[in-house]
Amino acid sequence: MAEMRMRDALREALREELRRDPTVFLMGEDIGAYGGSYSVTKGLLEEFGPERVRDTPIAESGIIGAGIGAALGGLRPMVELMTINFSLLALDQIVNTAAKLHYMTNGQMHVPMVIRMASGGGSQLAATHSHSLEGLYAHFPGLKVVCPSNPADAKGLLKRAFRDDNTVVFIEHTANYGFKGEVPDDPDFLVEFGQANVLREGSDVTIVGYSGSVHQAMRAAAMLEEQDEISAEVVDLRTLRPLDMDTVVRSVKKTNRAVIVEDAWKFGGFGGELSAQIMERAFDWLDAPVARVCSKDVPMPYNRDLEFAALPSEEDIVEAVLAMF
Amino acid sequence: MAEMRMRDALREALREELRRDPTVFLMGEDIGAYGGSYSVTKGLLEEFGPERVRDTPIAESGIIGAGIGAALGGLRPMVELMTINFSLLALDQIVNTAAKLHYMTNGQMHVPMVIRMASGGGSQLAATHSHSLEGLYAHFPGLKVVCPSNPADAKGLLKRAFRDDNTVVFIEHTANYGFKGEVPDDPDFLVEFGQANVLREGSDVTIVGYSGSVHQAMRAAAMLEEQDEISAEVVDLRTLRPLDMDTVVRSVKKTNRAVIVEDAWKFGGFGGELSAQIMERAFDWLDAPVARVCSKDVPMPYNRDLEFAALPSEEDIVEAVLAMF
Amino acid sequence: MTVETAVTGASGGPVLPAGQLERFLYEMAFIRRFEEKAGEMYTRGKIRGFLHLYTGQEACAVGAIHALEERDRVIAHYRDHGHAIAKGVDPKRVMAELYGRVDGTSGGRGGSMHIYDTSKGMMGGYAIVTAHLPVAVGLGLASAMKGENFITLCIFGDGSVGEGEFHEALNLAVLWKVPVIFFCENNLYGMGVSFAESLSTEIPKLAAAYNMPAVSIDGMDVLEVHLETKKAVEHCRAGKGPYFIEAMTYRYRGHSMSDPELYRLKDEIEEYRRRDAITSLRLYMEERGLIDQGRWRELEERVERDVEECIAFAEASPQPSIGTLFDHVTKESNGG
Amino acid sequence: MTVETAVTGASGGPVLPAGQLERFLYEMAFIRRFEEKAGEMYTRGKIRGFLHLYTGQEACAVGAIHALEERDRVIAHYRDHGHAIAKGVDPKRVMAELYGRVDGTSGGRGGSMHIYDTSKGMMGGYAIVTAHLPVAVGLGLASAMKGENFITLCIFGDGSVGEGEFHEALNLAVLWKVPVIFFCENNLYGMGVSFAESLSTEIPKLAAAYNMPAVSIDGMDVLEVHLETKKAVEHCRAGKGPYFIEAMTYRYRGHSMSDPELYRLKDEIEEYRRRDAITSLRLYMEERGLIDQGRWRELEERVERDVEECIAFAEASPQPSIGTLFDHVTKESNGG
Ligand SMILES: Cc1ncc(C[n+]2csc(CCOP(=O)(O)OP(=O)(O)O)c2C)c(N)n1
Ligand SMILES: Cc1ncc(C[n+]2csc(CCOP(=O)(O)OP(=O)(O)O)c2C)c(N)n1
Ligand SMILES: [Mg+2]
Ligand SMILES: [Mg+2]
Repeated sequence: MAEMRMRDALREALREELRRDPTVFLMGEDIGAYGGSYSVTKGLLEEFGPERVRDTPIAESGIIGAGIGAALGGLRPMVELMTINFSLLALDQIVNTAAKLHYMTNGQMHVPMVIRMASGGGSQLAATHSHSLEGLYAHFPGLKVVCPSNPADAKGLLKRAFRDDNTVVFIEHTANYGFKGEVPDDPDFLVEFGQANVLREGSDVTIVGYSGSVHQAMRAAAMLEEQDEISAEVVDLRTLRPLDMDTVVRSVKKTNRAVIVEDAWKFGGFGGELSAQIMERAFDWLDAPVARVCSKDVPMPYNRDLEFAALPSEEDIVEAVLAMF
Repeated sequence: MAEMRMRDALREALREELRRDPTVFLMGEDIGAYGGSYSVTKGLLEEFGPERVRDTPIAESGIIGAGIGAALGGLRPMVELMTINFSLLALDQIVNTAAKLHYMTNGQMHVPMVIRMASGGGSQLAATHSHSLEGLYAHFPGLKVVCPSNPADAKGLLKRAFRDDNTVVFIEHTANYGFKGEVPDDPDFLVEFGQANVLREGSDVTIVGYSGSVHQAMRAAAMLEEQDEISAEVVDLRTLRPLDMDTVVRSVKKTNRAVIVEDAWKFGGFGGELSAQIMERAFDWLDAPVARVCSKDVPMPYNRDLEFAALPSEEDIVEAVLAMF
Repeated sequence: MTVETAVTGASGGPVLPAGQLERFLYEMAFIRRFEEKAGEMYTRGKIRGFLHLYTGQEACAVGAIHALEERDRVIAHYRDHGHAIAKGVDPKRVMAELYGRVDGTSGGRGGSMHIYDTSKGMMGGYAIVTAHLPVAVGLGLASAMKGENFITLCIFGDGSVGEGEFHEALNLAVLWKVPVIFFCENNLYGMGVSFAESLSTEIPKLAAAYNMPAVSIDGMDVLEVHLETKKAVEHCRAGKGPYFIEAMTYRYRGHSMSDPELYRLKDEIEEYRRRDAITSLRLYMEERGLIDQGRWRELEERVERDVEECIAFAEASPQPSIGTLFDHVTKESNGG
Repeated sequence: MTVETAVTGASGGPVLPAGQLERFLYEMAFIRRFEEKAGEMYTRGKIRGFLHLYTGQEACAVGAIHALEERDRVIAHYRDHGHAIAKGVDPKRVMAELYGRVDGTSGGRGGSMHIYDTSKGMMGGYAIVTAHLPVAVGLGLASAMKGENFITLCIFGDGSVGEGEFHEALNLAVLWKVPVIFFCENNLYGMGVSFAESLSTEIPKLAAAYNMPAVSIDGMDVLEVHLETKKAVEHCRAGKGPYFIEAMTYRYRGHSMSDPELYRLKDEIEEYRRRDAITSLRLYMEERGLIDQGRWRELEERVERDVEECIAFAEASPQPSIGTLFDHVTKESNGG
């Protein structure tokens, strides 16, 4: 165990996987000489050389397509798309080629590729650079979608992603990169997909989140406890596909109330799925409609106050919980 | 009033708008010489010439970008992307440029553009060519998302789209093109956005759909009436953004039960949004959890039986309704 | 109908052994008949979805793919039956796939646009225009990084060239010096849009601008296709990076079975039929005494029999069971 | 430091009226100082998000944009302050936008990467690399179809060239013969990746392959930039279609304020600083007696004052009210 930031935990995972498996290689925009736009790949070029840590042109579709081809050719590529905003340019390759080849070939082919990208708002990067589109990827069968909230999960899930035979979309919230935590240094430490994590036990309400919103959920839970004597259980989904609804439903059946928190826009977001499934599976246990705390329905503004107003906050969560009692 | 197929109603709308407004022009893949891959634009090249009915290279991102620029330059382009499957290649331009410029410029710019595309499965076109992604577009503020179910709506909504100052994503289900109906020939006939249509009144359950699924809903409603003496109300959403939830909620408060039908995959689909909103706004009126009837969670197979099994059917709707009683 | 003997070296001696010429002749004739039959079965409702026939372009698949070794890979667009057959995929299984049956190359999941047989190095069948070009680059990268030195022959249409991924793929291929042959079957149209209306320049000129060898060849001449592709194969095998070939060809039928064909003139079709690849090769062989009428009739009969066998096989193959619907959505580590 | 007078025609007489030269000199110096000040304010937390400074590249914006008429349009990538200022956008409003304030060009909604002022023909400010190239083509199409004959100057970086939309835009522009000048500011790097590592060829060679005129010029020489862009303007105005310019230049600072700059050598920066566009023009003017030390000092003081005024303006401008959050999501026909 060592305490480290999430960006360092991710780097450790990449380093260990590069060492373990000679077919693993990394490519992406500015992962080499620049050290990664969020410093995740810093130092790896020096250690593994330009063949295995490959700087690419700015050509999202091209490099994802090339990753698919490399995977079909027997390699295990990790392609970094810098941020989820730019991944829209590669969406066709991800959802139409990578996600579908296994099915369309009747199992002849598979595409073991990890696609890493940073996500989320809160850094005043304005409308084109502040997307939270985890749910968009989760919609497509054939993919796995991972969104870690802390350093240990980040490492364990990323290492697990390299051992998956399918394309894994690995989404990292920029606000989490600097987040510190204990991380196991066992090189065989993995976190399995589809296992939600109960971060905090509680009895009055279940707060469900993933990625960045988990931390807001925890702060909201603390506030609820202190100010309102409400005991909140917090569930971190960790992966959206596969999704561990059993853990969520079990919790809601205990607390009888649920709030979903995510950075995405509420309208048409993944929170709707969670809300609908909770209703479908725990209808008779619900004392109040499932609430959703999400971004406001606007493109993200640059100005700090406006951005803050557009994003969900712990106060919003507290408010949503209080409205249920 | 004249009876015509949806493809002809769409063509009439295009023709009338081209005649009415000299700034309107059409561009897209095979809309000219080929006559449109679903024959919607057939004959328009001959009538309006190659400047206003412009065949383009296969370059989805490029032609949507060019449409945005043309709109900024004072024209009113309609860009046809052939099918929603190919629109993924233009997604960045649609959601990052077209949808956001009005906000990012603080209202200085706006992008009056209509993007037409065919959608849906059921024609044995297999996994890459059978998407239903209406909900994906509906997630992005700044856009309008329209999905007509019948010829009259198709004409009135498309004409309305040309008079909107924003980018309208106009999605046509391939199964609807041949659908016949009465269509007003008044050139000022418009159907406003954000007005759901109660296609059939009922008292026991509300079936909510849009685009192709509306017809399944109507058939299911007839079956329920005949076989089970259940009276179903059917609501056609017509537009997903803006969304007329008031009509849906009013209906559910009357029937106390709701089933959502859509061609998209259930997981992470727009049906989750509808389900969640119904719960949020009609919790105390619901006698059963809102049900969703959607596609199975698989890439679309080519084989007819498998495809049929993957898509939602009227039998699935009936079953979902019966399970509520 | 007068037929120009468009075949390379028409005036000199044969450039390939007689046996190989006959093999080309048979295979082109087989693909022609296979496609015609598929068209017929489409009309009869046995085949559904989109069906893009390859008739007219047979010299491309046959000439180019036989320049490869078995370990090499082919990756193509949706007009892919001919490529699969030339790469050695069992045509019975191709037909069964068009029928959507369990014995199809994808057990009926893929259909016409998605013919895969990895055991034969046939990597598909891609229905999103140009999407497979970057994939080919990745295959080339794997070949290079693993030192396997297999070549990827990447086949696409002239309409592909307008897409951004064309550019991204060519640039990456040269930057990474991968063993990929970009083989553009320029049949003059992308659906109803003529190639001149969709590209501001000539394809080999553009390809050459990326700093790779780029040639334009007669795609109706199976020998020219074969010999030119062999040069490309040598180039790639020697580790010199990618190579670009534009083969000028023509499709006899509409874009797909639903094409109303409003956009082209009967004259043009006639012109190309006069240069038909199969007839040309047959005449070329006749002139050299390598085939006679009797042998040709034998070949034709064999073709007919073999295609009928494909139909019989497809007809006999069962529909996939609904219970398999959820198979192969993801591959789970335990082999799922 | 010895400075090479890189300015065009350094040995001959001045190629432009003295007043215009001084205007260029002032504007380049102003943009330089504006950017330095913005960098300082970023460090002090007054400006947030991504900030991409333009120092080093001033000759491009100033030389090229002053070759346009007022009705012409500029559309640029996210390194856009210099372009906005050269197009006549009030720099006080640009600074206020960096501050995120109501008096900013977008009332604080856009930030550094998104500077728009349609009243001045400044069409932005695009943060998705290469996305604005097709948009420029569309502006060109509107210009042509409406017979307005305005030109669109489309500015982007060398890193843009790897994207598929580069190809789609150039092809469309030539096919449609639109009055668009593609102006690539090749500052040798796209973030940390050198241009030679991201493109397999030379930019003008590639552009020329689409069948449009394409030149490479010295982007550190404001006069060369100006005179070459004028040629492009003439070409476009005459309805001859698009034109491509690659201007070789250099950014003095990191890619953005958060760039650790691991990838380039001090030497390279020094080399380019020796060819500094501002110093070059000043020396050129001194040699011709068009400016003296005193006048230069005056200009410098004016620059300082004017930049301070921008800061004061931005500081004084209020934060937008939270109540406006939902304004301008869509434009409703009733004017909303
Ligand atoms: C990205 C994308 N856009 C559009 C289409 C629709 N489409 C299918 S084939 C085709 C024409 C392609 O022509 P070409 O590349 O010349 O190949 P050919 O059909 O002539 O063999 C089009 C536009 C598609 N499949 N994918
Ligand atoms: C589509 C897309 N991919 C990646 C990025 C991240 N990014 C921002 S700037 C940049 C480098 C661009 O370099 P260049 O075009 O040379 O312009 P310069 O910064 O040198 O002016 C990258 C990769 C982006 N904004 N958009
Ligand atoms: Mg073609
Ligand atoms: Mg650059």
